Amino acid sequence: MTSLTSPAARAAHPPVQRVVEVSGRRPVGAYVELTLAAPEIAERTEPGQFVAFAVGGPTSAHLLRRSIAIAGAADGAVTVMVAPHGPGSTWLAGLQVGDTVDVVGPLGRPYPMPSDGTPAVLVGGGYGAAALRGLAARLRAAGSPVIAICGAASADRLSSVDELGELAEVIVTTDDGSAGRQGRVTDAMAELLTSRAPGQVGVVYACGPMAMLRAVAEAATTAGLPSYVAVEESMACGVGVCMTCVLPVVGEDGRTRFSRSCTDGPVFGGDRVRFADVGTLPWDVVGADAMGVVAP
Amino acid sequence: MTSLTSPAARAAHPPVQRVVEVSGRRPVGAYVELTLAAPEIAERTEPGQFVAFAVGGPTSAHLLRRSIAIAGAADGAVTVMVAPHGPGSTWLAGLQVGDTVDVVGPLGRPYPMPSDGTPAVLVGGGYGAAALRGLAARLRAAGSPVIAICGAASADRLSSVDELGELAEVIVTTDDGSAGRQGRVTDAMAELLTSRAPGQVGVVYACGPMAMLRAVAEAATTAGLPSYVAVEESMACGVGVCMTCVLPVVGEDGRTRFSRSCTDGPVFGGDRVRFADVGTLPWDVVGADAMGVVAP
Amino acid sequence: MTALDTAVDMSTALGAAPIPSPVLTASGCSANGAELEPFVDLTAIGAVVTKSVQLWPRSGRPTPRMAETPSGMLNSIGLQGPGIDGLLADDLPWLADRGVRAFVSIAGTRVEDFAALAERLRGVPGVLGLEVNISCPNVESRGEVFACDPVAASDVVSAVRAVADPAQPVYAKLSPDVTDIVGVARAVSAAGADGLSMINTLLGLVIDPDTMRPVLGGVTGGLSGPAIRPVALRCVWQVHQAMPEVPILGMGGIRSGLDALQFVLAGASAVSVGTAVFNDPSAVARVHDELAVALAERGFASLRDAVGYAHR
Amino acid sequence: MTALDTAVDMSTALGAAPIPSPVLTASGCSANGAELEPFVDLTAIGAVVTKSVQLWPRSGRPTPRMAETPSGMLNSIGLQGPGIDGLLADDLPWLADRGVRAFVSIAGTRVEDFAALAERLRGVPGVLGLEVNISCPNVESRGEVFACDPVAASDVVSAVRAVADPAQPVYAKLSPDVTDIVGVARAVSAAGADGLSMINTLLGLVIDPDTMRPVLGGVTGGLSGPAIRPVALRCVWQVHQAMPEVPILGMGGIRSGLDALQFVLAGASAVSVGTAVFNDPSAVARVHDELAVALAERGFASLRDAVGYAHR
Ligand SMILES: Cc1cc2nc3c(=O)[nH]c(=O)nc-3n(C[C@H](O)[C@H](O)[C@H](O)COP(=O)(O)OP(=O)(O)OC[C@H]3O[C@@H](n4cnc5c(N)ncnc54)[C@H](O)[C@@H]3O)c2cc1C
Ligand SMILES: Cc1cc2nc3c(=O)[nH]c(=O)nc-3n(C[C@H](O)[C@H](O)[C@H](O)COP(=O)(O)OP(=O)(O)OC[C@H]3O[C@@H](n4cnc5c(N)ncnc54)[C@H](O)[C@@H]3O)c2cc1C
Ligand SMILES: Cc1cc2nc3c(=O)[nH]c(=O)nc-3n(C[C@H](O)[C@H](O)[C@H](O)COP(=O)(O)O)c2cc1C
Ligand SMILES: Cc1cc2nc3c(=O)[nH]c(=O)nc-3n(C[C@H](O)[C@H](O)[C@H](O)COP(=O)(O)O)c2cc1C
Ligand code: FES
Ligand code: FES
Repeated sequence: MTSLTSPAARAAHPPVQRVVEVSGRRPVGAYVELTLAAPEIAERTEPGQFVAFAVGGPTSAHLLRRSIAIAGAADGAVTVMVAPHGPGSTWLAGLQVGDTVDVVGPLGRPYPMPSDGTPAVLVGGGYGAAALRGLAARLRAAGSPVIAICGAASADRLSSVDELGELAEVIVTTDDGSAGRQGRVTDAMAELLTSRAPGQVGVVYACGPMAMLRAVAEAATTAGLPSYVAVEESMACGVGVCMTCVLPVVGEDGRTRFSRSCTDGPVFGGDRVRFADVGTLPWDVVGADAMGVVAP
Repeated sequence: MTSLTSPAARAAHPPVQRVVEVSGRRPVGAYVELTLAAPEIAERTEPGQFVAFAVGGPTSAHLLRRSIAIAGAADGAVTVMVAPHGPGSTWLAGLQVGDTVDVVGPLGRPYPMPSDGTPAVLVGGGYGAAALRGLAARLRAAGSPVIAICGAASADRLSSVDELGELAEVIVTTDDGSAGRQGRVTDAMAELLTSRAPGQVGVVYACGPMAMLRAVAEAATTAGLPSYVAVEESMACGVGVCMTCVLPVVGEDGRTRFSRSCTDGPVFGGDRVRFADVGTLPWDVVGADAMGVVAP
Repeated sequence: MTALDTAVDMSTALGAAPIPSPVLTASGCSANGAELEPFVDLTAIGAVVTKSVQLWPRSGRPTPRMAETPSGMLNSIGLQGPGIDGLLADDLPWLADRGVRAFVSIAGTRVEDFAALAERLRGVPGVLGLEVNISCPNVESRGEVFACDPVAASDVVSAVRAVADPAQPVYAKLSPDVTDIVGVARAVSAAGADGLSMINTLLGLVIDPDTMRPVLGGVTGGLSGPAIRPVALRCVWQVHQAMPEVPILGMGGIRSGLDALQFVLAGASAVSVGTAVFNDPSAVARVHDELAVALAERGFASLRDAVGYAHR
Repeated sequence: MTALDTAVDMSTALGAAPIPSPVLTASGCSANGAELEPFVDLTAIGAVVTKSVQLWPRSGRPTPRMAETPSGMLNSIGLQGPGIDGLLADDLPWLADRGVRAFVSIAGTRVEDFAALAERLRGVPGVLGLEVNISCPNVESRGEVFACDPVAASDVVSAVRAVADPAQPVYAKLSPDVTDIVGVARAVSAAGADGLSMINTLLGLVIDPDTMRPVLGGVTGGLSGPAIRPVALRCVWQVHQAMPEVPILGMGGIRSGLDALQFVLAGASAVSVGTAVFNDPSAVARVHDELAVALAERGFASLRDAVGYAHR
């Protein structure tokens, strides 16, 4: 199999760890958008990267860091879009202006840029759309026409539609039809790919739930388009030391390795992530033999 | 040894457990005075009782309850004076108006009342003075003349001097002389007991650190006066189920038992607590023989 | 505890003794029950597991008796209690008068002690059964804890089962501080235990940074609370896996209905809530309610259907 | 890490190998060091304890590999790593180039594996010594973990000590999941261990309330973090009490300088910071600084004076 993508390159700057103040807080539908006064993180951030928060304050029973994609990084501030889910993200979403939080970032590999002017489709699911804001801006600055597809289960779980609207043509889908067209982002994407002439889309980027990433990546690959997806795999540290966040990813040598989502990703070539094998140990992963897994 | 005191009786009402809102917060020197909207606790409270807080909120690693004396209970609100010490009390002291906290109370046995009109001396060390406010009011209402001695290491660690001043003659002492007279509460008390004619003091009440309680109780007993002290022993539950908070206390039958500070106290007859033996297992404690301790 | 309007049948049993709720107190964590009356309807819970009683009154150890630890605590109470005479005279009648089921925990330092206690508890009204706390030092074996030696543990259990009231199930309470908990479980089951209570505390230590000595006078103490929950669940899982027919009373860090659910799915047919009661005196009733809701949400018609379900 | 202006001499040793700081990473909790470079001056810490390496590259287990637990976590990574060739080709030179001390953790499923690894590590630049991770299943003994059997554990240690570079101290890493940790400690010391690392994780289990199956594919996993600190301290205390002359590298839930101090007072002459690094990537350096301050505040002129001080 020849690959449509090259592995994303490391970010230009190493991360820093800082205790920062929450300088803004805004409920957005089902989410909370937090702005953090974190100049050293903001100035290092490239689109696609994320930060990792310590949660619960000094009395916390929750040790592990929570990873959140960076939605915006400008003017010394970093913006994130938090969906309250379990205890950690609920605590984050409850932070108030003036509270402080320990954050590490920017982390992970940014989205690779296409050659200038390449038309791009960005697909964001739920709060994942927020993580595409920086990328959309950078693509536009490089002369790329950008179409963004924002999808969610319902209207209150959409994010960044307005912000992306300033940079791109935006298509909105919701599962329940409460906003935009009823259906999934992949329906909209399939339609888009068939309706446009070849060459009108040169690259696909996605951020969102794993099932969506899989569908988007498969659609792009089938259409012969390179795609880059920012995965969301369970992480304990975010900085590459715990090995909990691995996915089976095909390397440049064609061999599959358990790669860390935090330091080898979160951005991977959509055709490199073996989505169907996530959660299993395929025999052809490097080192599977030492685990007693034999070729069928 | 005949005893000058009878064991304190149980409170009239059982405790309740409620999640309550902080309705007031006021830094007072080194302390923070919190007011809680807790009508069911307030209406049940008798002087000398305490409440026990769960600390750290939903993400907390701290399981054990923190016991805090009730300083005031009126108009549906309970007031407590918190000294930030370790993680739990620091968290409590950081609560803001509108925050909620899980509290159980009122707990423990109240100060026994003397016969109406008995002149009383109240001795409060540090935040312990706050816990004497309700008692002073009740004594006054029962026609007792009240003298309150408030002591602390320094001026910022005094509490409730003004509140007690409205109900009693107040003598202030600080170790460093930064307020009132330089010295310890026991110096002031000794002076008071010698300067007044016999019968001008009929009973002594105290609340504060264990070393102070011991000194006050010994002085009172030496003077032939009954004393009641509200002890501060390390507690895990506050409600009588864990057995961590025991002290060697002489019962009405003259035998010493390991008695729970939370349910048999916190108010004990000052001549009944074997202060010198705290932290040891004297042979004559009921059941010491089963622990292998033999009479000397 | 309010009867919840979930259709789930929450009844279960300790050995052959039926109980209406699978949620019990844990020995030593709710005294002998009375103190919880303001917070919990004691007649509605599975049973009050009483503080381990010995033949004679015991003072317990000197203070400090505890240290808070991350998501847990260390204790060294030393089995303070009134002795069996006191229990029979005061605590058990108090419970029986109110219709509260008592599961009586017994402890000793010799095999004969345990047997004598079981004998004294025969036919006592309200006594549902016995929990044998074998996490005690065996004076006849240089103080080695009974529960750490399958032979000593079995000796206690068979002596107790021999004299105990036949209507009273006998549960052996296991310690996690062993290399092979399944081995101990097999031994005590073979010796006649009707069920297993697991787990007791883990042996731990905390040093006071100020005195620079161990916090507890007894140097080491027992670690309990949510911190140890994964260890407790592993023990329940392993034993249920090896002996699915042996009833298990699961405990160790249970704080919520979802925690209790994990124990049930791992193989416990009832659970005890211990240290969490110190945090929340109404925990036992709350855990029952939350467990009922959790079972209903997952489509279980009865608690019994969920026991061991994670092994499917 | 900034040199702190406390007069305390923080130098110590692993066996005969001197190190300037008593604070190390823990195997498997800092990969092979490079990822921490943005956060910590790696040359100033005691050593990087590398992720346990085996003879061949290993993929490790499928995900999910972890579950968060109260004040801790459960993991089942399955020793993912590049194998000894990769370690020798990439990681150790990277560390050596920068002057970072490496304490290399080795693992295997046969005694010969461990010996072969020790052989390969002889004289490798920057390799301070070896930590022998015997918490691995022994394929020759129905998968029983080496560390749970004093004989199997000693076999590994004596085989390693026999072929290892004499200049490299060999530490045996003990598991707490045993009835008698002192017995295992005595056995491996007699077999030639220059020191003991303690403790490895406790065996635990978490069940996912949604899938109603164990979270981890491997069913059980290793429990680590502050939750287990009292157990770790107890193990260090017991072993130091029994064998005060044997150096101990203490670990298990260390998060702050005061936590590290407890281990030192209990008998550890150096400590590893593991899971806390996931919470705070600068933890290793911070713990060093906090420990130095804590020792100074307590009037210690040197770390060495504080080792085992709680036993006085
Ligand atoms: C690269 C990346 C970017 C993300 N961006 C966002 C975002 O912009 N907004 C947002 O709301 N959420 C985002 N997430 C998901 C977010 O990290 C999880 O929802 C959160 O960690 C869950 O923590 P919890 O305490 O609420 O839940 P719990 O389930 O209690 O978490 C327990 C543990 O599992 C880990 N974990 C659980 N779910 C996830 C997950 N989906 N991803 C990573 N770790 C997980 C947590 O870090 C923690 O260690 C992102 C995740 C990744 C990996
Ligand atoms: C009856 C009573 C009344 C009290 N009244 C007040 C008051 O009015 N204002 C105030 O500031 N403090 C009061 N205290 C002391 C207060 O309970 C402790 O300062 C507090 O529990 C310490 O918790 P921490 O988390 O800050 O410290 P930590 O030392 O971390 O506490 C750890 C554990 O030990 C227990 N503990 C530690 N010290 C004490 C102590 N002195 N008393 C009881 N438990 C302790 C805690 O409950 C907790 O379980 C009172 C204590 C008692 C027993
Ligand atoms: C303060 C305290 C006292 C205890 N006393 C006893 C006891 O007397 N007998 C016994 O079998 N277990 C005793 N235990 C152990 C508990 O019953 C239980 O097995 C253990 O604490 C684990 O459950 P938990 O984490 O829910 O507390 C005690 C535990 C605590 C915390
Ligand atoms: C994710 C993870 C991976 C680990 N991998 C290893 C390992 O490869 N070899 C080893 O000896 N110990 C390993 N351990 C155990 C740690 O080195 C340490 O002994 C244990 O976690 C206790 O310390 P802690 O509580 O500070 O983490 C690992 C622990 C964790 C959490
Ligand atoms: S989250 Fe720790 S290695 Fe990726
Ligand atoms: S604090 Fe629990 S019995 Fe007194």
